[in-house]
Amino acid sequence: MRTDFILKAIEAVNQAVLASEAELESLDREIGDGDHFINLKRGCAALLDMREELAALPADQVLQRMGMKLLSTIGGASGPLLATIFMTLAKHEKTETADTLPKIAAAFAASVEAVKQRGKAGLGEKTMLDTLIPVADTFSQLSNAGEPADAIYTAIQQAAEQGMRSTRDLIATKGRAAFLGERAIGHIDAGARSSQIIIHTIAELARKPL
Amino acid sequence: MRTDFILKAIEAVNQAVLASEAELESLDREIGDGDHFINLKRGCAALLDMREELAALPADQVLQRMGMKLLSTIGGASGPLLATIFMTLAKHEKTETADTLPKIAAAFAASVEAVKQRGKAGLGEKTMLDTLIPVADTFSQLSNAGEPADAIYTAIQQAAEQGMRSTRDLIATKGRAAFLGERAIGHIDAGARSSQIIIHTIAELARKPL
Amino acid sequence: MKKFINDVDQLLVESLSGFARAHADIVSLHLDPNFVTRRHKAENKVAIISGGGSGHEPLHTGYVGYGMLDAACPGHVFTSPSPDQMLAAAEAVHAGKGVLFIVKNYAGDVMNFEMAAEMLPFEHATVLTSDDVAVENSTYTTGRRGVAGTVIVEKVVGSLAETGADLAACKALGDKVNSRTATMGVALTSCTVPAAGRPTFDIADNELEMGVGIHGEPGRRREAMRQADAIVQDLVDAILHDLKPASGSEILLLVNGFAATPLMELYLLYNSAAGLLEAQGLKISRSHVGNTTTALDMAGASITVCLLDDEIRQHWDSPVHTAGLRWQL
Amino acid sequence: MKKFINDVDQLLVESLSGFARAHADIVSLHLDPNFVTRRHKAENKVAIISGGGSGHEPLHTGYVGYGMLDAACPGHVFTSPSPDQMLAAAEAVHAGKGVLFIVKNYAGDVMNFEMAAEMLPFEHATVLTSDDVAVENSTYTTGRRGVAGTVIVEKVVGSLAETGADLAACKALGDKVNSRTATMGVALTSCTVPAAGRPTFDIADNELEMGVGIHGEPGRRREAMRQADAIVQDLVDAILHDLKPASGSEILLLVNGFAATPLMELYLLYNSAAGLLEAQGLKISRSHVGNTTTALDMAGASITVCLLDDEIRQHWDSPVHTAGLRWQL
Ligand SMILES: Nc1ncnc2c1ncn2[C@@H]1O[C@H](COP(=O)(O)OP(=O)(O)O)[C@@H](O)[C@H]1O
Ligand SMILES: Nc1ncnc2c1ncn2[C@@H]1O[C@H](COP(=O)(O)OP(=O)(O)O)[C@@H](O)[C@H]1O
Ligand SMILES: [Mg+2]
Ligand SMILES: [Mg+2]
Ligand SMILES: [Mg+2]
Ligand SMILES: [Mg+2]
Repeated sequence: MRTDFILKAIEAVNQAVLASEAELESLDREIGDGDHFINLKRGCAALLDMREELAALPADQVLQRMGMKLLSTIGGASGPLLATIFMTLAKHEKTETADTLPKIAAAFAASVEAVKQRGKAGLGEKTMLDTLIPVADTFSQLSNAGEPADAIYTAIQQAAEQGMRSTRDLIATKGRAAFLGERAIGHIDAGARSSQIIIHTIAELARKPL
Repeated sequence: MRTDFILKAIEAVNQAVLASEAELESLDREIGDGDHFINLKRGCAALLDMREELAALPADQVLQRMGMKLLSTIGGASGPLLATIFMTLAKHEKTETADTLPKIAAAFAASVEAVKQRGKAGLGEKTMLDTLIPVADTFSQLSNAGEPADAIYTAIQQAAEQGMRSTRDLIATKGRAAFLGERAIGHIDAGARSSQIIIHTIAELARKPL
Repeated sequence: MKKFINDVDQLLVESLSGFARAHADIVSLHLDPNFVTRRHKAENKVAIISGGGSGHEPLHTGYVGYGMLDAACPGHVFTSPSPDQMLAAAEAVHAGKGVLFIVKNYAGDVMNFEMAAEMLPFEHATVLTSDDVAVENSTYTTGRRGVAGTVIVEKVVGSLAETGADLAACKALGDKVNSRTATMGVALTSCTVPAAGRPTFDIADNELEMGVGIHGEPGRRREAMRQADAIVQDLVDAILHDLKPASGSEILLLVNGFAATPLMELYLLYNSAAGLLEAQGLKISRSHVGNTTTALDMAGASITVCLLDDEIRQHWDSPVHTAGLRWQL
Repeated sequence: MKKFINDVDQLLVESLSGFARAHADIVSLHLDPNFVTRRHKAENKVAIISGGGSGHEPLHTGYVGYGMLDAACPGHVFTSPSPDQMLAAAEAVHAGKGVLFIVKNYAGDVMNFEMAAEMLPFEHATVLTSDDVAVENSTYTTGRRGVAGTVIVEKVVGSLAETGADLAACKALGDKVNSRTATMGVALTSCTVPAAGRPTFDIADNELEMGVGIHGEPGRRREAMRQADAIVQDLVDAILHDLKPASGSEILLLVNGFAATPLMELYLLYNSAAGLLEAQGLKISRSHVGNTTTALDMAGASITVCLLDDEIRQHWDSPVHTAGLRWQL
């Protein structure tokens, strides 16, 4: 991965998150505690603040620092989980530069695996994993099959959207919404939606030449 | 005074107070603490409850017991003041039965004097005394002058109404409204209004043959 | 109005019963007339008795116990108690050295305690508290209201009485503390008297009531809502304007919540007030933050400054064991 | 939203600063990362550390001090703290006998404390509190939430740690207390997260939320408002259904306010709950009533029952000196 792409992605994700304030806030208010947007905003702001410091570093160190920063600024359930993604990506990047789509897909799949471990959760529990797992699967399959990049990005975006939407009809068994039982049905999970927004934004960015 | 008249008066005053709930409550809310109606209602209910016990007693004992009962049930500023009226009437009734209008007027004037002492207040301080003092004066003057009873009752009712209305433009220097300074102007004092209602009701009752 | 009650008429007795049950190791409840005494009667000391309308809990019942009050007489909500309560309480706790009434300066409280005092068969004295600087003082009016500073008077006088001091000494210390104490409050919402069932005053979402009373009495002025620091500045200014403490003076700073304002905000107010007071050269050597003198369900707070001296500080620090304040015991 | 704040982003630090200033004799505040420690570091004992989102004050910072916590890590409002806070706090208070984390069972808190534990260079263990019976327990889900019963766990374990007991013993007692403690809450109004600026949920004037969480999470059901006794009956039923105490059992009864509910109402709830529990043959030998675990500015309350035994009672009674609980010191 390239540091300049990561820096661009930070800015793009920040904008996308800020643009979804009302929606993310109300999703977490409905079946959570209403702070998911605030948590993400705080994390994004912290990453934006460290751009200069990051610019001079190789990608593995960039990802590791981002992970540590998110870990110490977001808090809540999403903090350790998002941090885990970046810290796992960093570990991979260190041993083998993810300079092809299959390698990036493998690193991402490992990150999602790490999130599953950390959250002791899997598919269908009405969490961000309902977005992340299908994305990781699609990404790996299509890139290993040698599909063209654009098709892969589109497929990832579709998988994310579909995964996110699937949370609407689920009962939550992990996270704060798990306390609600049946009352969580009919509401999309905030973390599933925010991950989908983030993935959509990064895929869109990847599509354009740097 | 006659015990049966007092018992009738208790019932009539209770009804008149209950009928003024909204008005008394809002007057005391505007420049006091909103409990004046509740306090009076509690006092009236206690007196109603003791009617049987009172019925067998001579008027002086009736008045004394009413005073003690009001003292222990009303509380607040109006409790000791209203109790003082009845306890003073009782003292007078004991030494000389108030069986003529001039004698009743003298007993009432003494009661109002006792309220002034207890409240350390006089005319123009935006309290119940702005109703009571003019009533006492009018009552004494007209009854000593030998005016016909009906004319006296009418004059008492007018004096009460005029006194009550005079409180609207006053700054309070006693009672809870005194904390408001200029902000009390424009509001009628709750105790002045309730005393006026009570006096009006008793005068009306006195007009009718028992 | 949404409150945890069964029947408005039973609220007071049910609440007092819960209080007495929860603190049966400290207090005893007597009903009809209503008063609360210490579980174990104190001997050979001035009996300290306070009371007032209910709705200010823990004031006063929560301050009955070793080191503070011997008895408290709770009236109906926001209505002063009646003399029979004070008389029965005095009868129960008098211990041969006289009775000191601590009374917040409201016409109703003053008159009811006065009538009780006149009928009292014991030596007695009264300390009137009047710490609320929102109200202008004047010899022609009722004077100032007694508010949260009353807690400091009760704590300090209660401590002195515990030493066996006589009635005159207790009265003198109470008057001294009161004269060195100033409070100013602000409301963000109204309270709702349960029997009335609707808010005592209307206040918009962008307004505050500066100088509000603890019964929801209107204050000095209705103002636009603003940042906490600006609000605290006004509260502190009013207090300092009144107390005029010499630079270097040692103070007790009390931030009192009216009930519905969370501790998180009270501590923020404390932080703001402490900064302003220290900038004036004052030394905050004692602090207290919490709901000590409430106003039913009102959101808001008051700030109280008490000018300490060795005597007051020592009696503030001394052991106390009540439902509302407890330390060193 | 009407609150005493200056700037939403500064609320936490300003409030913590006020807290630390007001209780400088008990605690020290460390910023960036944020944590609160005892003023004087304890030696030769297991270090007890708790933490969680802010907005539940006095939980947890208010329970730092002799006899309870060695340190507390406050997160942003309703957001669990991050591992760097726990690591720095542990570094500051570790006294050679290991670290015990007391963590309310929420995914965020659990994961953040877990990550801290993984990085911790000291022997450590964790007690997860999960006393909220509003939530069905199941091995497949997150399980129950930790709520007001956490205060009892912190008090009791804190007391044991003070005796020099080892980490395993502290962990075992914490787990025991948690397993014998059940809580059920009810909200009359929503809370408002300051950064969100609007109520977390809408609730009508004639409704209540039965089984609400301390972050304003929806509860078991939305119901019609009714008399306090009927509400308490439901709370107590849920608790007894869970704890199934034998008749004659000795209990601690805690009535906790969520912040905006006045003490007068909390005592009324206590009275009602005590009556029901005694009618079930239970012996209420310890009681606590007050705002111990709040939910920002929510009106509402929870009832907690802890089944006592000699060990738990003794550690509940032992001396404690914190901002939020203080006795015998
Ligand atoms: N155990 C878990 N595994 C995976 N994701 C989780 C887990 N618990 C919570 N989440 C995700 O975290 C999101 C909530 O994040 P956030 O609101 O920031 O934290 P909190 O729930 O602590 O307030 C949920 O919407 C859900 O997607
Ligand atoms: N010092 C006084 N002298 C005469 N009347 C007074 C005095 N103080 C108060 N009052 C009267 O008492 C009325 C208030 O009664 P109430 O509301 O029952 O008691 P409280 O003011 O204690 O709530 C006032 O409206 C006023 O008329
Ligand atoms: Mg959340
Ligand atoms: Mg009144
Ligand atoms: Mg009143
Ligand atoms: Mg949260």
